[in-house]
Amino acid sequence: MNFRTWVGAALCAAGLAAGAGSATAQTAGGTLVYIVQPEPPSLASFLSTSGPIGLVAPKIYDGLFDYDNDLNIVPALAESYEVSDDGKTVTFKLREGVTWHDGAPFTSADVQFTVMEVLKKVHPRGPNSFREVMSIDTPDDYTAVFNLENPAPYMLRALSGYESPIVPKHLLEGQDPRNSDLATNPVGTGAYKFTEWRKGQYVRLDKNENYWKDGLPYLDRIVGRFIPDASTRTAAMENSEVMYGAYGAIPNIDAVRLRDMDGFSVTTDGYSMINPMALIEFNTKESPFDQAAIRQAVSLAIDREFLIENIWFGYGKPATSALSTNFSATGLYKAGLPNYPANADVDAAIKVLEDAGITADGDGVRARAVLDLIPYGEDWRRAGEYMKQALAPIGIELDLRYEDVPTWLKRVYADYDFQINVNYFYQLPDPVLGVHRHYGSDQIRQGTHFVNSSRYSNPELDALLAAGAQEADAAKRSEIYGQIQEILAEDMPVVNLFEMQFLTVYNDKLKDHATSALGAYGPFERVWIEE
Amino acid sequence: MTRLLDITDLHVALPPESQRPYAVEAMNLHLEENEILCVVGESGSGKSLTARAVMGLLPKPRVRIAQGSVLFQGEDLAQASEERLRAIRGSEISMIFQEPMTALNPVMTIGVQIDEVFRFHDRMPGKERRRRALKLLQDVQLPDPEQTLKAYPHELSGGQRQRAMIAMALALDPKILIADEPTTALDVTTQAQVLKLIKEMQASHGTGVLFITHDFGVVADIADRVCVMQNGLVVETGTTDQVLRRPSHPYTKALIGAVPDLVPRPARARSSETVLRVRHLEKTYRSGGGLFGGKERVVHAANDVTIDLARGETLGIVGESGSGKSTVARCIVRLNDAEAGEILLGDTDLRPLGRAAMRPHRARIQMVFQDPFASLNPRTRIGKIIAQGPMMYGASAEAARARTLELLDIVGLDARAYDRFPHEFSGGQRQRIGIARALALEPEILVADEPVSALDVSIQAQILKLLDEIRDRMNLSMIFITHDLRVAAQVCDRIAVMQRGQVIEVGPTAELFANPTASYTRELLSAVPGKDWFSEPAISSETP
Amino acid sequence: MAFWKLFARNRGAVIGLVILVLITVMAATAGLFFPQDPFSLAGQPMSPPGENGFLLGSDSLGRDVAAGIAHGAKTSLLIGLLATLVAVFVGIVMGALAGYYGGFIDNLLMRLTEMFQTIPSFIFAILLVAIMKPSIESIVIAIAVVSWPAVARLVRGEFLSLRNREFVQACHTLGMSDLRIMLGEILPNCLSPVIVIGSLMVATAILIESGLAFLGLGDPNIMSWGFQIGAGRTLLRSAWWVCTFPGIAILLTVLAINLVGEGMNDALNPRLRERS
Amino acid sequence: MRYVVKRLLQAIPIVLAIIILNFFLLQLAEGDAVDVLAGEAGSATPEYMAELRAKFGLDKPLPVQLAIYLKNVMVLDLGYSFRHEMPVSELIFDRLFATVLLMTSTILLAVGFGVLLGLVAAMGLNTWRDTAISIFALITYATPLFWVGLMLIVVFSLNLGWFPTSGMENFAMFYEGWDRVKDIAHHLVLPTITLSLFYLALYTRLMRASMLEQAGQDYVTTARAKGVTENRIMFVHVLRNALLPVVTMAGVQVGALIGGSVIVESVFAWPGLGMLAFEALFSRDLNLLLGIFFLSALLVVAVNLVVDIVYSSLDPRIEVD
Repeated sequence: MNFRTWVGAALCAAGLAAGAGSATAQTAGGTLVYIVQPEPPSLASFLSTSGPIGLVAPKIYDGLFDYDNDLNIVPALAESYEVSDDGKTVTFKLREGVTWHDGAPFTSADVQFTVMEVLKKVHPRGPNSFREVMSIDTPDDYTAVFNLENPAPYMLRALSGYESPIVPKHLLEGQDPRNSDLATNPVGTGAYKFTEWRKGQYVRLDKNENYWKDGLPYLDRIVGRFIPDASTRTAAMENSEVMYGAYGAIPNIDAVRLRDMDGFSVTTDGYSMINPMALIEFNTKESPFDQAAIRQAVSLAIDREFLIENIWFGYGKPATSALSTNFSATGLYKAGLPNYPANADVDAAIKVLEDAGITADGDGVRARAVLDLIPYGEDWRRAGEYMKQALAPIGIELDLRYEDVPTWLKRVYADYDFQINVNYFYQLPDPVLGVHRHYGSDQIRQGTHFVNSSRYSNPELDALLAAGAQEADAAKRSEIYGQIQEILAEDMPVVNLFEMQFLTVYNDKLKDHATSALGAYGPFERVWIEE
Repeated sequence: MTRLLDITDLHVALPPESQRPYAVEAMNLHLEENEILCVVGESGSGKSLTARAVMGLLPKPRVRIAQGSVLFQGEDLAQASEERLRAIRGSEISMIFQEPMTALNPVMTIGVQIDEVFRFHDRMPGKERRRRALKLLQDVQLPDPEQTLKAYPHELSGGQRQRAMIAMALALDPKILIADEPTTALDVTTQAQVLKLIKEMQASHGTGVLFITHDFGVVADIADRVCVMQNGLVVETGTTDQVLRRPSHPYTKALIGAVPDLVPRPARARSSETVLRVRHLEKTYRSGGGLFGGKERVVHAANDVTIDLARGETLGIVGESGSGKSTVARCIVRLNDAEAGEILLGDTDLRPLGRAAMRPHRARIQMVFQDPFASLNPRTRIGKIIAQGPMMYGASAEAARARTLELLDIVGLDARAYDRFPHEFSGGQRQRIGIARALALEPEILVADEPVSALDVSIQAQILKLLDEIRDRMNLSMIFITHDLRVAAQVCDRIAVMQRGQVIEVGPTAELFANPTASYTRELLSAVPGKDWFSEPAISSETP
Repeated sequence: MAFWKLFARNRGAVIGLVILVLITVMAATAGLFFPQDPFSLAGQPMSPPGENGFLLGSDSLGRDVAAGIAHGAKTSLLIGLLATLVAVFVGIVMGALAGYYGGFIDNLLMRLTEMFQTIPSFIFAILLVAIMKPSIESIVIAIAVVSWPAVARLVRGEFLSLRNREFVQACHTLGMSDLRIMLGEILPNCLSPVIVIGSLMVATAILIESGLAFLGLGDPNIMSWGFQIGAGRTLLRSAWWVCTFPGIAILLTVLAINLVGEGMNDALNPRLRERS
Repeated sequence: MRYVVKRLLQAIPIVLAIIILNFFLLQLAEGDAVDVLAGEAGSATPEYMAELRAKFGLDKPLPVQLAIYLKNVMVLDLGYSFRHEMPVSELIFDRLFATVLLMTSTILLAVGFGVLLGLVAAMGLNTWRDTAISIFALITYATPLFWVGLMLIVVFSLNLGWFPTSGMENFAMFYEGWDRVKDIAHHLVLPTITLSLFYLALYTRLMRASMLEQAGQDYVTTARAKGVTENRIMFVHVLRNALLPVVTMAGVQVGALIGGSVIVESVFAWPGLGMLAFEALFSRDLNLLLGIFFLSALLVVAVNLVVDIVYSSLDPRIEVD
């Protein structure tokens, strides 16, 4: 297999897309008001992958690539790239004539600085995405050569403006990037320039007149509004005060209602890079969930369809493996695994428990535990309440405990003071980026959030994970991940519940907002509003 | 003479749940021009409602005129429209009240309140209204009328407020002035001045005055004619001379008989044993000020007070409000802490004693309070109120009960009172209960702080008699605080007169009344209302 | 008896009392009429009232709204009563000490009271619940903490005026201990206004609980009206009944308690005036 | 002036006590600002988190942290918000306008309408007007705030389209000058109504009771005896006296109002201090939360001062020198 890839085809595709767009006579001008919720802590997307930052920052910062809805690479700051035969050198040809919002020219030095000094050091996922990058050479202003220790095919999926924003070296050099003014006063190369952030109300971005894509963006201005209450967000959408709300800004129940109204639409596009998965984490070091059987029983007793239908109002897909079915495109997903019923199988669950010798006491209770869950909204609370009811018939009695974010994070990831925890993770475009962190022994990192809090440790699995990360051959890789999924379907340190489908609700007047795989985290340069 | 007011067969109906159907029943009364008619009676006699019925100020619809007519210069006010009544009020008939503080609007200046009378009855320019207001204030002898116009009620003294009220009432030279106990809330010297003022104003304007009072002394001083009321009925009407000297109705007789005589009773032998010696007592009150400054006001309530109390005697402390008489009493029973001086009970100085050290001496000095309504805990049964004292000092429940029943008998109450609550008793009965409570600990000294000033005159006499009996029977020594020289004359062996915290004169009652040395004492004595009528031994009354 | 007569004169108060009694009965008999756990997934989710055997409909998980209201009545009343009791107790202690002793103690306690009144109370309640973790206990404590100052001020005022009453002074001259005077003599005489303010506090406590639940700070393991509203608020536009019925329950209860409180005020206060 | 200074001096210990109390209370809460930031960022190493804690000064012993904070507060330096990465004072002052606006309009509306309704009810005692007003007041009081808010949005924003659903300004337009004032006023209507409905009941009831009490006072009889018209008695004599307890109550309510607005701010996305405090609490933004408590305490003190001055202008018996 030849790993040398030119992106001519991709370029071509992009050109076509652009051509197709211009055929329908976009209207230039106008202001897009969209929902950003919650209010972001800062706009430092190079420091934080916090969701609301993602809704704003990628409009300001470009990445080397963008991705279309089929996850094909679309050139952005990099016009093309080339991977050496051994996969250890990746050369990017950068776009010429791009300037930062402050007028300074964009060069390969910015790319080198961003990856080596910023993303690899302070970005939450950067150290993982760029872990194989040893150095970056800049033979000229518009060429950046990444020297890798091992091949890292997944890296090319992590180069979007959301995941790996390219930041201005001249504004950050010599400072601690974590303490820089750039966090609240961002300067990028993107389609929109930062203008104003009124705390508690909105963040306003104005059109970048010198944007490197000719004639873009169409909009004069985009304004991200912060509206704390979900019902009010819906009302604002209905009243056309906002035109776009993604990542569950509009609760599913209202999205369903708006979908059936004139003038509004709902889409699940724009989340394929995120690949969110709802799941249960167990504390595998403590009774009762230290036994695989009881974890399997939990998986068997939960009615995934019910959760999707009644709490997420039909948006979602029952999980059938440790990996999302979205990985079937790359052949990594394995179907037909046991212990992932779409509908509850109480009998099977009880049988598993009985077989493992976990018997009921006089009250019919086999185990008692406290259920924690991610404090990110009402839906999760409903899920917790549902689980309490769903596990009662198999003799697992749950008490619910809802805490605020810091308490919960500390409990689960710092103190390991939990038993069963409902959560969701982004599996991201490659398992190495989003899935490995759950299971590897090296990911038992006390005090670090969203890693292996189950403290599940299996040397056999560790070896497979290591192999899978580096394996370049698709077939072999698929086989390795197959084995991984089989082991996990038995041991179940984490029970995947369902593949989440985030919803974007938008006003029908808003056009071309879903042209990127990044969706709401995309650059929005081609968005326009119909008169 | 013109008849101003003619009340015929007036019935004022009370709400259904009241004790009696009519507050005023079948009243016939008339008022002539240029005369003062006193309507006198005890509490609940209906005298005040009569006044309000005339003014059309009954609290309708619960209390209303049910029958009869009130003819004002031939016009029946009982039938008059609200609009007509309003026109009459303030211009033809006006009224002054008992408590000038609450009767004036606290948030409006005197000037504005006087001005309202003009504004609502007469069209005249603002300048003229102001000129007349100033004139009025001069007429009622208020100092600095200019300043008074701008003053708020709380900035004036009680007497000044009542003068302002009178000015207001007389602003439009009304034909009738109704005065509802206008001097009851005032000190005796102020009362004398205000009465004089009313009389002068009445004489110069030729007004007909309907004067409501409970005090026969006042009646004697001011009235041309008298109307005596009892339980809503007029029992006797006549000229002052007729009614006071030759009362025909037994109730009138009893009332007049109950008025204490200003001539002191005969002196008794004084014991040589002194039970209580108060030496150089000092007490000041501070108000305002505090941590962050502000104007601090210091009142010297007891200034070098020295008095002796002999065994078996009754020492009266008399003075007007603010003289410090109550402060001295409260310091003696250690309700207040004096700052300096000695309170020698036998050989023990009580003043510096702490709570615990004071406790054994508590029982030796007990107190009877002024207000029979406030001095008994409304939530506690009578038996407990009296018995809890002895029980606190170790008496058994049975012993305390027996003692309580005995005391109830002594103070003239039925044994059934034991299980009742205070609100089931009348004022006089409550005062008896208060006395029983004080006696329960078998004290040597009884301090009585205005024990009869809240009571009707007939009840007053009974309580005074009771106190006298008890003193003799239990060999008590008594300190009797009062503002009423008549009362003092009847119960006290010796009297100490206080003014502004100082004892200005002490002496045996008879001597002091006969030859007062201090000018203030003389002033007090001369201000006693009705002194010319009720000092003469010739009065045909059954002495208590 | 006289109290009842006066109370019964106020028609609103009687209506309020009847509603309150009905709610209490409902709370007490919830287990009889709705033997199932109110959290149980009883049937078709989002059933409108009257359909699928749900009298008042079902919520997004198929829980019976009616059962929730019946069982939640217990919690809501309990929270209201407990929080009020705690607040009244603390308020009485603080107010009694301050009013009785005056001076430095009064100054200190009143500054403390003022401090609690200066803190934005609802935020403070949120803070307390967040720190103590949402549970019935923490909600009760938080509500009590923000409610006691009102009682303290009231009781202090009453004590201030009553401590100089002659019947209290009579007790002093008998040599009675402070504690006994406070508890035995003064306190019984200031209970009427405390009862009135307390009754209104129960209503306020129920409202605060629903507000906390709206912000996601309810006890997740115990059915309460606040919980139901919290769970139903996103459904407001699609399934109005989920949140409306508990809202009406709160409204009725608060209304009833207020009416009763007003009735008690009318019945207790003039009597107090007449007696003293 | 001396009075103002005196009152402010008196407030100092209270404000300090509030800061200290809340400082220690917040220490009882699990997790800190760093946990939140790291959690939001998605992932962070313990080393990085330790570094952040050092940066925020969270690694120092508690008494030292408190001492530093208090020292800074003395010079009115409220520190730096951990989460927002900007000075607390800047953050708060951004929101202060919105809070004061909502508070003022709410108090004015609630007190104004409450007084009016109370007056009407008291004047028509025991008539249908009185009953209707009493019932209206009770119902507005007893209805949960968020319910009222959402319903007003549904009716007046969505169905009738009279008012915007939320926010303080129209962000698509960014008005300037008078247009902006009008725009903000337009946005203010629904939140103000919602918040004031709750307090309205209180003032209505208080005003009614106060009117009735004052109507029974002796000076009313005096005024009648003078022949003053009923209207003047009601609107001049009684009203002014009856207002006194209402004014006092308004002062007491301010503290509650700042806190009580959390729900309204949340429902209407009103950028006030209540919501900021709420978010600060849940992100353990200690400096910000303490800053808000500090400022709202000052606000309460200031409003009470104003109330006192208003009171003393209504009641000559109280003197403010």
